[in-house]
Amino acid sequence: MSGKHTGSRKAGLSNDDIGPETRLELYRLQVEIRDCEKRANDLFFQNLIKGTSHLSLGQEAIAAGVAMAMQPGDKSFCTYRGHAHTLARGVPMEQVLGELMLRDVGLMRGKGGSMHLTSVEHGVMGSYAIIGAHLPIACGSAWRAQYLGQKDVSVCFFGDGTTNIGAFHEALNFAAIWKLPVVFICENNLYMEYTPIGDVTAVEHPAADRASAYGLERIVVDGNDADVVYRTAQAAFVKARDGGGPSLIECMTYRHSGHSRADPAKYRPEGELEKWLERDPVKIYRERLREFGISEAEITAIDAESKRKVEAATELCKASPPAPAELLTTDVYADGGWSWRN
Amino acid sequence: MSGKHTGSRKAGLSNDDIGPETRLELYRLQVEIRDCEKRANDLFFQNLIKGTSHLSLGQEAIAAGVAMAMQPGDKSFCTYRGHAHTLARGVPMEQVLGELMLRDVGLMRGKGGSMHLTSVEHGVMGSYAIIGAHLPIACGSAWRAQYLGQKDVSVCFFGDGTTNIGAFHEALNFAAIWKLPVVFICENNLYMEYTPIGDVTAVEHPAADRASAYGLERIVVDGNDADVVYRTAQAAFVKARDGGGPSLIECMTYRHSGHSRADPAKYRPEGELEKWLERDPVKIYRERLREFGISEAEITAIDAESKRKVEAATELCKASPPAPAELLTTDVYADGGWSWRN
Amino acid sequence: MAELTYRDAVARAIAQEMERDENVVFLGEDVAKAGGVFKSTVGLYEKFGPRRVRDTPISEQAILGAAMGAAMTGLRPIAEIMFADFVAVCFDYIANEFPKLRYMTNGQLGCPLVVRTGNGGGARFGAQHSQSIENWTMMIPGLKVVAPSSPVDVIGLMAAAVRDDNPVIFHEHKSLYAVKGEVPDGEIIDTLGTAKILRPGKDATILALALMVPRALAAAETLAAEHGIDCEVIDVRSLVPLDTATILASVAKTGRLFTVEENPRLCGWGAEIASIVADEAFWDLDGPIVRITTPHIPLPAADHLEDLALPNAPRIVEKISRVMNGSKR
Amino acid sequence: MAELTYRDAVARAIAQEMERDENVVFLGEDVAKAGGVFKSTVGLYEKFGPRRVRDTPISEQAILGAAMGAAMTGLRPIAEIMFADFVAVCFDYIANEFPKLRYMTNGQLGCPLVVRTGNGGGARFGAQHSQSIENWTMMIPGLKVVAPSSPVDVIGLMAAAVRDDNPVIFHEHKSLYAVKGEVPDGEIIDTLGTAKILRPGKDATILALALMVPRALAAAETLAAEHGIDCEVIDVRSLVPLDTATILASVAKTGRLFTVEENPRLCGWGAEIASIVADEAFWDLDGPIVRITTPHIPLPAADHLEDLALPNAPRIVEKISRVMNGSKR
Ligand SMILES: Cc1ncc(C[n+]2csc(CCOP(=O)(O)OP(=O)(O)O)c2C)c(N)n1
Ligand SMILES: Cc1ncc(C[n+]2csc(CCOP(=O)(O)OP(=O)(O)O)c2C)c(N)n1
Ligand SMILES: [Mg+2]
Ligand SMILES: [Mg+2]
Repeated sequence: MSGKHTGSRKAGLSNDDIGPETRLELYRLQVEIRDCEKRANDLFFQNLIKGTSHLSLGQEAIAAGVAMAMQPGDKSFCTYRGHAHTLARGVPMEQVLGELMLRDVGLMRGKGGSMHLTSVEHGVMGSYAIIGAHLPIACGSAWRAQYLGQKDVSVCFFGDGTTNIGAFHEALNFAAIWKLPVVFICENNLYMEYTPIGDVTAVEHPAADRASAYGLERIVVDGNDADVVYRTAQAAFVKARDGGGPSLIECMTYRHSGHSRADPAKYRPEGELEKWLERDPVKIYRERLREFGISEAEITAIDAESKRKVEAATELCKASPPAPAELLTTDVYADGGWSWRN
Repeated sequence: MSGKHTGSRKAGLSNDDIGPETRLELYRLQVEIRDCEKRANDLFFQNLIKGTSHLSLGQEAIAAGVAMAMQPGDKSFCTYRGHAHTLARGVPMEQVLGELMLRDVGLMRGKGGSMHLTSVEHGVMGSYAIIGAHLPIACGSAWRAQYLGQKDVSVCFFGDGTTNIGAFHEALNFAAIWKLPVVFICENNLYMEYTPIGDVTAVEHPAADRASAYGLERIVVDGNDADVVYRTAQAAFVKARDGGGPSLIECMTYRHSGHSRADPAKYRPEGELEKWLERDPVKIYRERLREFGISEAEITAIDAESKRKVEAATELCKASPPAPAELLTTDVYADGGWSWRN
Repeated sequence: MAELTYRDAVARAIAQEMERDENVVFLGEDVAKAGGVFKSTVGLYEKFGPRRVRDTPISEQAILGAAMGAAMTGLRPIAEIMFADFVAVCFDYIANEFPKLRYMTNGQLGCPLVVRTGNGGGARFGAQHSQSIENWTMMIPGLKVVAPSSPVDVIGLMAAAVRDDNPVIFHEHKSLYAVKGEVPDGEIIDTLGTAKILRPGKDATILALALMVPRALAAAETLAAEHGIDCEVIDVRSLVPLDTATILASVAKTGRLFTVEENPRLCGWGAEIASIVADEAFWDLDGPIVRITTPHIPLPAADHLEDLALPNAPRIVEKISRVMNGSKR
Repeated sequence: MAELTYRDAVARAIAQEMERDENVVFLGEDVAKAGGVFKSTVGLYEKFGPRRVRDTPISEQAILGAAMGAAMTGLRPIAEIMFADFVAVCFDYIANEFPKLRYMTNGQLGCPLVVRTGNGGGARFGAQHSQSIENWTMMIPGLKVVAPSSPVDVIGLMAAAVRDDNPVIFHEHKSLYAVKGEVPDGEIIDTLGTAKILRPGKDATILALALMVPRALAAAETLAAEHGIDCEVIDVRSLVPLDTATILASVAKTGRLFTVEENPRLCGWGAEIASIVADEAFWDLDGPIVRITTPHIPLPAADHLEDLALPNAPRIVEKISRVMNGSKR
């Protein structure tokens, strides 16, 4: 973990550029994502989540830090590992869990599933399940903003493994030459599905060590520290909004669970998870709050409210029926139907 | 033109690592490519070449320099702009011109056409017309050599514009991590088809400035000086044969004609062509020979022999019939036929 | 009314739509300053400027991905994929992204864009630059797919495509660019999903698309003059939506169906239509449905071989006259 | 004779071929140390080591390109594209490179390789991980295409694919991986281009592929028991080469043809076969050819909706019984 923006700890409350309000919000986001993801895991083992699902346990600081730096109207482009980013933009838990459970209450009423969470209302412009595909798409959204003189920034999240596919390369060059207001956030959790990223990548930092190939600055940060992520993202957004073009930010992190629901993650070397659990972003942030003098009561209240929300959302989802059968053939085409003939 | 291996001029005959024999050969290759390409151009305007064709006029030093550094058994992977590289490996002119003229005497008897010149016998493992596709293919050939313990090197030629497509990125990373005996030669002629490469690329040197993204050395050389190309390629081949992995070499050059047969190249700024004509590789090399004390007679003999070869080849091709109609459906499948049903 | 080439019709169509709607933007390789490698977009850069008509790097995935991202957030991009064959390097957007976005998001997002491609053979470009790829796109649910055969259809269908709220794949035929046709003055708008009966006839229905249309028409004249077979020739024009009503009505009248397809045989558009007719119009049929296609092979570069491969009027005449005479009717 | 899952049959098939021929190598994402995301290649890495069984980066173009380069210079690679849908990101190799190499080089080079994909729906994976893409590959001249429905066919057809000197696309069905079947001991080799009559019958021919095979068989039992309709069920197995002889002979016998296709309707394999039968066996037909397919839509993730989309035994029974009763025969 080298590069820019790494140092984050402030000596004390003085000179705190973030402030207690934002900090509490950053904490709340991380806790709620953590609790909701844990619940998703439980629901899977209760066979209430079918298909697949990819958790962000351990990676919450990135979702929270970036989302906090975003403004309304900014656009998120996520992957199948997108629950966290969707929640972080303010999408209600029941709509996320509901989609995972493929119920009518879900964001897409079960038509999309866990890998495609979308809530345009909250700026979540889709979650994409083909590796790399959404990087060019985010460029297009940024191009639209530039073209229309709109001031929103498009943010694109992806993993370390994604840096080795062709679309990554095309998108980065494209964004750079057109100076697009897009911010690429690489969540380097050290693994593609089961293969360590170092085994299949020619450089140590799969994103940052390639930034120069697109004339961009090399940025690697501690992705488990929400403050660091928040500050780094903020700087990138300011640059993008000011016409300074794209940024590529590599956030070092670790997923606590397997790649997807069914993966016990046995391929990890012994002690690796334990090492990273010590750097658990939620734990780190709880300590940070204390460091900045936030009261235990405030912290506990957030924890409790989060648990309450998860319970309420779960009940709501369990009570939700599946979508009506007619939904099968709706919204293939813009007229709302699926007709390919007369 | 910065980077490694740039300086080439030797003070005199002393300390000449290349030697007159190789130099004459380098000259001969360049002249023959030049004459053959010019003839291709003439034949097109006589309507004897149909379809398309992409000349290497002005880029001969790269084909000659790399081919001279290759050993029998080494494999060339070329593009649609591949006449030069095919000739440089020793393929007879009539087989090249014959394919351009789509005659039975052509390398593929007219089935492939100018963009797909292939002569396995000479190590020319195909010319590929979808930008970027052959970079991974060359990796595969190199993987085979590595797997079987064979000592040949696979060489892949492509243009500056090709560095912006996804397959470039995937191939470079793949070659680097598997330490494959493959050498990537980027012929930077400053243009993709009609668009200046600088308009669409985030870095100045589209290949070399990206080498570090794959853990490779940055190499940019004068691609109009056959000696420089020869030496650079030789070093890369030695490294590849010794298990040192891939190299990426960017050769700066310029095409004297348009992108393809029909392109008058009006998009070029005034004076650009003239500037590069001063650096014409054939002219440079003729001076080089003189500098190294090669007699005018020897030079003229090569020039004359080249013209004679072109004439003979042209006549042979003109006399060649088109391939028989039965060829239409041969060699779709390995049984020689095209049957997709019983 | 003016005579216009198919090539110039492309530029006029795009200009018409860009003038109408500021949200229409156009991007592709060498399309702007150079006017396209087929010179089909000459003048657009001069007219609409570098903000709306943009040259891109050789990055087909970025081109289509950017078009999609712009489309789903408010623009109406037209993207060029130079040769249709290159759709293979960006097929993810065609197969997995454009056509699934609206469905997967339960209608939250749409993808109103047009992808133009230089499709088809006849130019001696060899196996990787000559393919007819209509079926690559027709088979994917969620796309619309058109392939005009005349200058006026180019303009009208392009206008319809740009105004459509769905992703439309617009297959231009390379070997038609030089063809001229009458084009009315003023704005032209056509309707997707409509086939056109170009020659009424009573004995057999011939379906054709793009370059095969003039060949089918020529064949029909010969069949009438020399074989006394009166063919109805329909230009399918739009593969999705498919105008099955026109096709089924024609077969109901003629009792016989022939398709003339430039694509290599397997899973061509004619197969789909044949299967529809063999189901829904089976009792109308007086004899076998016969598909006349390019053989199931890659295309050769050599002119005489390529000419042998693609269906042409003599082959159409030969096949139809033989089949119609051998009919057990 | 042992019971084996379809999943384990894949590993056994690859092992059989790797043991036989040192030139057979295997590459893909997470296929080696982890044994594949579907656990269908477990044990190969341990058995054959890191030289022959290799994990790759997420670079599908590099995977297929490298396989091709190795194949054309002497190896016999097997490449995995994890989910069939991802064929879209490396489609250039499938459409433009593998199948055209031999033809374009006039036979100088060949491309003997196998691409394995996890194809098909039923796992609630949503629109980008559930597609049946047989037609994406069937439509391309120069490829061979197979899709086994049972463990024993997996082994035999994989052996035939690896030994074939052409590029073979091997569609495994994700929803069949857990299915068990009897598999003889020892080496198993089958033949590409052969369909299998799994249930003889006299009233109608049902063609099915992969996951649709058990469903068609179940439907045939119900049709016989409850509707007195005796169906011949044919597992097509190999789309290219296509065993038209078996299909045409069956239709000659039964007079009726139904296809059961998992693909969305347009240009599916059944369309091609329907068009062949509507031409060559027209006079054998006693009624319409009917295709039972997934509707032409992207696949939904929700279990109940996905189940509605894919053809299943009740829908097959309903459709065939209704059509056969309504027949004007
Ligand atoms: C084109 C493509 N190839 C392969 C996959 C299968 N796949 C899904 S997630 C994944 C690993 C991605 O790794 P990374 O980018 O590091 O993201 P992470 O899952 O670690 O968040 C792979 C290979 C895919 N979805 N798309
Ligand atoms: C995937 C793909 N996109 C576009 C093209 C069309 N095309 C052919 S050559 C060319 C320019 C290539 O430029 P460069 O790599 O610099 O090579 P050069 O022609 O200058 O030698 C383009 C865009 C193609 N053949 N393949
Ligand atoms: Mg990762
Ligand atoms: Mg160039």
